Amino acid sequence: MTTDERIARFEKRREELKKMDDAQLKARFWQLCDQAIAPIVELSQTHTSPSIERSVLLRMGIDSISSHGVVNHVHEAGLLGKGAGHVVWKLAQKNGSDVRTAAAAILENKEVLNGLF
Amino acid sequence: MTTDERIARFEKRREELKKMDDAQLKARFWQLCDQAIAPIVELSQTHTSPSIERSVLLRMGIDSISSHGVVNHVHEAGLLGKGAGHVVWKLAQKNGSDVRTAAAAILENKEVLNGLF
Amino acid sequence: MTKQLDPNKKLDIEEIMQDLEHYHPRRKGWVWREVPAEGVDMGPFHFRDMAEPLKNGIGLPASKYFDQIDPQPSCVVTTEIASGRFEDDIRRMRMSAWHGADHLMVIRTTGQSHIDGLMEGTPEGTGGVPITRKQIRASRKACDLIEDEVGRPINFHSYVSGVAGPEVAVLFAEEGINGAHQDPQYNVLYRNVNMYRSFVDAAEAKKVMAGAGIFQIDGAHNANATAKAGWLVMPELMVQHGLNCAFSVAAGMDKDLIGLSTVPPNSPPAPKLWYDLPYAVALRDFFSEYKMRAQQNTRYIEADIEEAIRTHTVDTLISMLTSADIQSTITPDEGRNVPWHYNNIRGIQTVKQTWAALDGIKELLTINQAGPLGEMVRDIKERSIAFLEEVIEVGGYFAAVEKGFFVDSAKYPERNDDGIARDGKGGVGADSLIERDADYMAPVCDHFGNNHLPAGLNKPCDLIDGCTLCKPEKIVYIDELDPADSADKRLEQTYPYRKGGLIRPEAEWAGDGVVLMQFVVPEAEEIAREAALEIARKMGLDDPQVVNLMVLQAAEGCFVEVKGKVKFDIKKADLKIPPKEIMLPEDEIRAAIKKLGLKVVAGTVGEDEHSVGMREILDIKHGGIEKYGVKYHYLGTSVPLAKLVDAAIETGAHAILISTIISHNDVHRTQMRKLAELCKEKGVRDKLILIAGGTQVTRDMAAETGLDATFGRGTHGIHVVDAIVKNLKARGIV
Amino acid sequence: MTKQLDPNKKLDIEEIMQDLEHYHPRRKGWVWREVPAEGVDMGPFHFRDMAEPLKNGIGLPASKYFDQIDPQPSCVVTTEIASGRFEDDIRRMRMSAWHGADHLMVIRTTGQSHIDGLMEGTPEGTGGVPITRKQIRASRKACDLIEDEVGRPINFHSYVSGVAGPEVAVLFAEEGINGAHQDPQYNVLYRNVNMYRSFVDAAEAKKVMAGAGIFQIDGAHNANATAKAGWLVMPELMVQHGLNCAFSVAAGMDKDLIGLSTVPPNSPPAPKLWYDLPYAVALRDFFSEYKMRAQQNTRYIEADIEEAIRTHTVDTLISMLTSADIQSTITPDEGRNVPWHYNNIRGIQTVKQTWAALDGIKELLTINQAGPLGEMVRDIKERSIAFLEEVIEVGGYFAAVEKGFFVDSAKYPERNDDGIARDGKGGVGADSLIERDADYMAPVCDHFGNNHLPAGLNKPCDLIDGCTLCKPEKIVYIDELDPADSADKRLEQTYPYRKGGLIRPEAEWAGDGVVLMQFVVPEAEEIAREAALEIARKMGLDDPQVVNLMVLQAAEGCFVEVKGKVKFDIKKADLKIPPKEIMLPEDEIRAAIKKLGLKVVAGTVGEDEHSVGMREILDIKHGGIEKYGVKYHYLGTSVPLAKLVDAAIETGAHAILISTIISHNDVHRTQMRKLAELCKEKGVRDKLILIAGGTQVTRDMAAETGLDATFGRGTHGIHVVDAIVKNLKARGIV
Repeated sequence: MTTDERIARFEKRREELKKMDDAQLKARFWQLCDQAIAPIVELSQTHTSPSIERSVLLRMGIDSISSHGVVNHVHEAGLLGKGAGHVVWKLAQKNGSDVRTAAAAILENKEVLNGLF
Repeated sequence: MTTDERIARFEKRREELKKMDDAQLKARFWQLCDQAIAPIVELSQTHTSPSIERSVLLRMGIDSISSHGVVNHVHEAGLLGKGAGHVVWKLAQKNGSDVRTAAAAILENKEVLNGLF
Repeated sequence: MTKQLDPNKKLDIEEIMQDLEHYHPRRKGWVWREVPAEGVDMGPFHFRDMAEPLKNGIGLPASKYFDQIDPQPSCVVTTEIASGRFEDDIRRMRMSAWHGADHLMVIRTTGQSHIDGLMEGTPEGTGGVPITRKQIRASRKACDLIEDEVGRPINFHSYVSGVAGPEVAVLFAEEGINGAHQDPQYNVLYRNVNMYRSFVDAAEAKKVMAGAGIFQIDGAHNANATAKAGWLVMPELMVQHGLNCAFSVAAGMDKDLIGLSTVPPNSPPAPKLWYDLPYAVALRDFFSEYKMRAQQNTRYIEADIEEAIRTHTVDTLISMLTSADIQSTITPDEGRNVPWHYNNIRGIQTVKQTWAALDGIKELLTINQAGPLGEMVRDIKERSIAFLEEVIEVGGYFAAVEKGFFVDSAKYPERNDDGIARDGKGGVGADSLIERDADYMAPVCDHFGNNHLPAGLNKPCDLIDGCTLCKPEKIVYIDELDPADSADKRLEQTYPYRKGGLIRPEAEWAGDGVVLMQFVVPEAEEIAREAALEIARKMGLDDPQVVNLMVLQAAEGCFVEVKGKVKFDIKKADLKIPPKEIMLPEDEIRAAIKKLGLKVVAGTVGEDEHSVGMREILDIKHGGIEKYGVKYHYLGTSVPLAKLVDAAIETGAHAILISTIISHNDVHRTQMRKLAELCKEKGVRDKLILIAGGTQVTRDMAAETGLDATFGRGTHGIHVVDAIVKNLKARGIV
Repeated sequence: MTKQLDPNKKLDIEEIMQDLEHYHPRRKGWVWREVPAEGVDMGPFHFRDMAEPLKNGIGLPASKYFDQIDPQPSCVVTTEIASGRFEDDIRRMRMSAWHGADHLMVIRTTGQSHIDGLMEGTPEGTGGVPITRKQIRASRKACDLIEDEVGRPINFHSYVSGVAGPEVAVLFAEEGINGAHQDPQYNVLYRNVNMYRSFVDAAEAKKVMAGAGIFQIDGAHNANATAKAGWLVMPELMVQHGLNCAFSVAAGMDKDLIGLSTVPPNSPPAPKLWYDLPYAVALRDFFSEYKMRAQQNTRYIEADIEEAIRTHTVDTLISMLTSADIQSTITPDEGRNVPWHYNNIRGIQTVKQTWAALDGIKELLTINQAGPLGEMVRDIKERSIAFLEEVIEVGGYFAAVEKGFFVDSAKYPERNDDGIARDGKGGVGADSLIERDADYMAPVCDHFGNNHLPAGLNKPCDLIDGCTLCKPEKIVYIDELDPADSADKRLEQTYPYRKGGLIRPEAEWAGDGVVLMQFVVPEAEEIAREAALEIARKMGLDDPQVVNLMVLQAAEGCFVEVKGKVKFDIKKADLKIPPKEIMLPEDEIRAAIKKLGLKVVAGTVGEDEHSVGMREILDIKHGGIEKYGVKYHYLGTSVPLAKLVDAAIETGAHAILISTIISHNDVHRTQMRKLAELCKEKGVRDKLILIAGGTQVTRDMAAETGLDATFGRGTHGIHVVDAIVKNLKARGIV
């Protein structure tokens, strides 16, 4: 779209906005903001990232260095979609150990994850 | 007058002023200022000083150092009430000289002023 | 229990570094100042825009004229500290708190935003400090001690930007960080982190921050910190603020803890108020439910300290005319180099001084919405809405970023096509997102998004018997990864200057030896610059650099500022420290003078026609003794001593004041002795207080010459009346 | 015909001093600035409160971001110059005019007001210059040259106070002085000149000033410059202004040339605006027919330069909210010592910068008369009227002075009885008035009062064929009374530093060797003070003095400022001046980059993990090359040279940027040479621009290492893109 077309569309939008009072303008602004971020909120609810998963392990009492390795191994085992915390918790359940031991086990040898799910 | 009496008089005055609008307040202020300086203006019209008389001689083209001496001598001769410029001018008239020469004469010997008036 | 600091003892860094393994923060989350609704009374004044005063603090230099009051603005006051060595930062935090800062922002070392994970230990940074658990604990522990000392809570602040956002947020929540920057748009536009990754990470980081009550500051100020013409990008600024606010609320943040980082975009010599006030009004209208973190301009800051301070004074005026929950300060040397200690204090003083000067401004002045301002406010609002409509129209936020919508230097809707376009598939962390499976689960608190937890749990972390947010003892503390690059190493090097009795000047670090020189070189710019460096070298400065040069007139000369390092040390033990003279309170002096009807005879002695010094001591015009009610009889210059003594006896004076400027071959000492002897001969020695002054006279000459007091350069009326009244009291006369 | 000054040549003082005997002023009387009603357009901005721009001037440091605009406030801007040697003052006048001053006030030497007559020649003064005919002529002659150079008339100002008022006024009228202080109340209250003599002399002085169109400034500011609590004496200030205005009009002065010297009385940490704005409004209401000479506060000025500047910024805000025909500046070092060159410039910049920042403020903000401000305005007006009523009641002005009505520190009508009472029969010049006889006569123009001239005269001085006011040739010129104490003597001593090729830093006088040092001493106040002096001594400073000390925290340390004198000289001939690098205009650089789609490959070479310098050169956040539209591909740190060259070839880049921080045993030079050789081997040397940078790299290494450009410390994106585009142009690529 050329600049002239854009400016023309802007002037048209402006005509609409001119009719609004201050309160309506404010409401319009927030309605558009919410509309713009809605798909991103959706994305954030349905996706995760290595950093998010490491932050979960941190909250589970696993140190920052190990959490890096554990997430990498869980990722390599294709299980990051389960949630790294879920994987560590499940292995702990299986081995009857605490989460920190389970994490250490994964760190040492990612094979322990085979067949976990 | 004690402080309390002064404050009481101030409050009384204040009552009057409260009744005035801004324009009247302003007019009252300037009327009082003029009233306060009137006697001083009168004094300034009817009196002179060594510095004023020296400033007259300066304007007559007499240098600052001589003007100091001339005014002192005119003053000592009791003629400053005539105006130092008047005295120098009169002497110049009498001797048919210019004012600077007359001033030099006075500076040198204030006797020249005898009988000038 | 943290022990108490002694205001006259230095912070013991080594002690603070002890036992960090077991340190846990006293509280979590942000603290606002206590602002009494009915205002605050200090000295003879009533203030309308002030908070409770400090228990311990240092007022502005001029506070000595106003009963030493130190009014504290109602807003939180921020200072940014960035020496790169947190063990030096801690000292500067204490200085800043005493001068009124209660929000300390430690700038992160450049480049940390590109590190994919947490850093540990206390390595040295550049232009900022590597944020690590150990460093946060040491800083927060120091803040606990300092906040108790000054009597007001301190908010400690850091940064949650870059690829490790969620982990950093958890670290901050665990360690009691009170405020932090978090804005995914900053990562996308300025750190070139992949846009999808930035926002997904941001949702998690924001949720964690919300859980710990951490105050969030967004990153919109960067748009006008980089734009060619800051005042043209206002519509976009509104949009950036709006997107981050909406996303933050969606992520679970409380609006009271969401702060807009708003910097008045323009600066003189442009007509700053004409552009920035309408913008400030439009912003407060749309964002009335959120908090304003007003920052000072850095975009147009040069190397001139005074220029920066004037513009920051006007920035603070704009805050007071509209609103500022937090007034952040920029050190006035930001345009030169990484900030020095005293420039943090100057920044804080700019807010304190402007806030006190303009206190109550909203009752005195009203913003004229009817005039051109109203139209400009309306224009900004309409353009920002149209901007958002076009974002939606082109396919949403990510599409708009790819089309270079943001940080374009033209005023929307015009475009200069110089915006920062980012590729959805590019940037750090590109396609690193993972879709959550149907049975995705995370057994911890403050986790954002789908989380399939088993039924019946009270809290998600019940599954693992408590997460680190609920049970701090579960936190794993790592001390140092590389002991060679650590605070302890550096502390060893600086030990001599901290505890070893050696003194070196400093600007940022203990013992860095940095000094700044200012002088005029009466030459043209190129010559002035080289001459200045040569002067610095001749004075023994190492690595001299010209940090500022202002042409006074092309040929007449330039004002030059040169920094450099001294290479020598001063031994504290070798210094001769004169005993401190404590002055009587001024009211006591005035009362004594009034009661006695103090009279003084004064004159300049010896063939000394200089009378300037004496006039200054006497005349009310220069704060002379006349100002305190003393009646003086000035005998003029070159006065014989006998004449002075006789005049004193005749007029019933209580003191004789002589000044002797000429001091070749000790003539001034002989004059002083003769005065004392003369008074003895006339039997009036104990009736009269004898005082002498002069440029070459020193305080310890009194004993030697038999006078009651002697004064040198820099003496004012107050010193003389203080000495007279003290002597009168000693003799029981008053 | 006065010849033209060359902006790049120093004022030749000796030449100006030539032939002063025949110098006569070009014009008489005051000149206002030209202020276009429709406003002024400069750069992309429209200004509402500005006057015509200068032909030649120096803008604020930040003007480089705004097309070098230097907007000139609509009001006249004053600076006060007081070095005590007018031959040095003249140089400072030129500096001040280039920075925007068009009203130069030369402070009189202390004590001149007590001299009963005119001084002559060019003796040295203290804290000011002895005002003499020769000194005025030399200064006014210099002002003629300077005003032509900057393209705007300059008003030269002096003082008509003290016992020789009338003579001084005539001297000023003869010599073309444009503005002067004259207020009999000043003589009475502060100089203890007899009250009757003061007013009678004043009538004459004012009449003479009126005749020559000299702008008058009154002395009321002294009342709040000495009052303990400046903000309490407002009613009295109104009265003092009123009395002088009324008396001036009665003496024959035109209201347009009668200026009120009004200083906002209060200062932070007091709530300054709350007290000073209502007063400023009340004053402008009552004195709407007169001119406002707004001055900045000196009463509460301390030794802290920055604090003074902030308060003066608020003073200027008050002027812009109400009115100021003249905005006078106070040098920010007024609290320390007699002002230094560069502090005059800082004072002028405070007005320029504030005026530009707040341009148009009256359209944006309105003073809220409905609120508390209206009541305070009313209260001040009523108290000032009641004050006058009581003056009349006790018998008039002189009676009131005798009763100590004036400069009482309490708020009228309360009294602390600490006012300055003067005896009608006492003071300098007591009973020296002479009554004019019935035939009193003075044959000169502009004489006040009864004057019995003969009838038929056109002008009084027709009687003596013209007075000096009508015929300047009649003026008697006296050169020097004491050649030993004269400008020529001093000029001989400073010759080496003015024309002899020697350089010394200076603060006030040519060759005075004064420098100021600033640094932090990490010790308590008493130790810091002595350590600072010791540091200054070790650096070879003579007579070091602490001029300011700010406690950062009682134990952590103090910011100290020490002044002292250097004893060495720098020979101009020995300095190595590097050639000046002239940059391409930014738009041309951007256009070339856009046309070519400039691409660059960058990386840090050698085992050098520092990447900070490089990031700053690349990132838009720090003004990096990205900001000018350059696309860069950053390969990270410790990149092998071969990888860089290959990447450049693959991506079709136009330039390679390497940074080498580590430079022990010259490794950075070898890397730079290897890069050039590698490109030659791969046959791409002339296709690629090769640039290297680093803290130890210098500009002249390019030739030596075969690269196209090399940069050291303090390099920014603009310097790199400038070098790239220049090289591309040289190779005809763009």
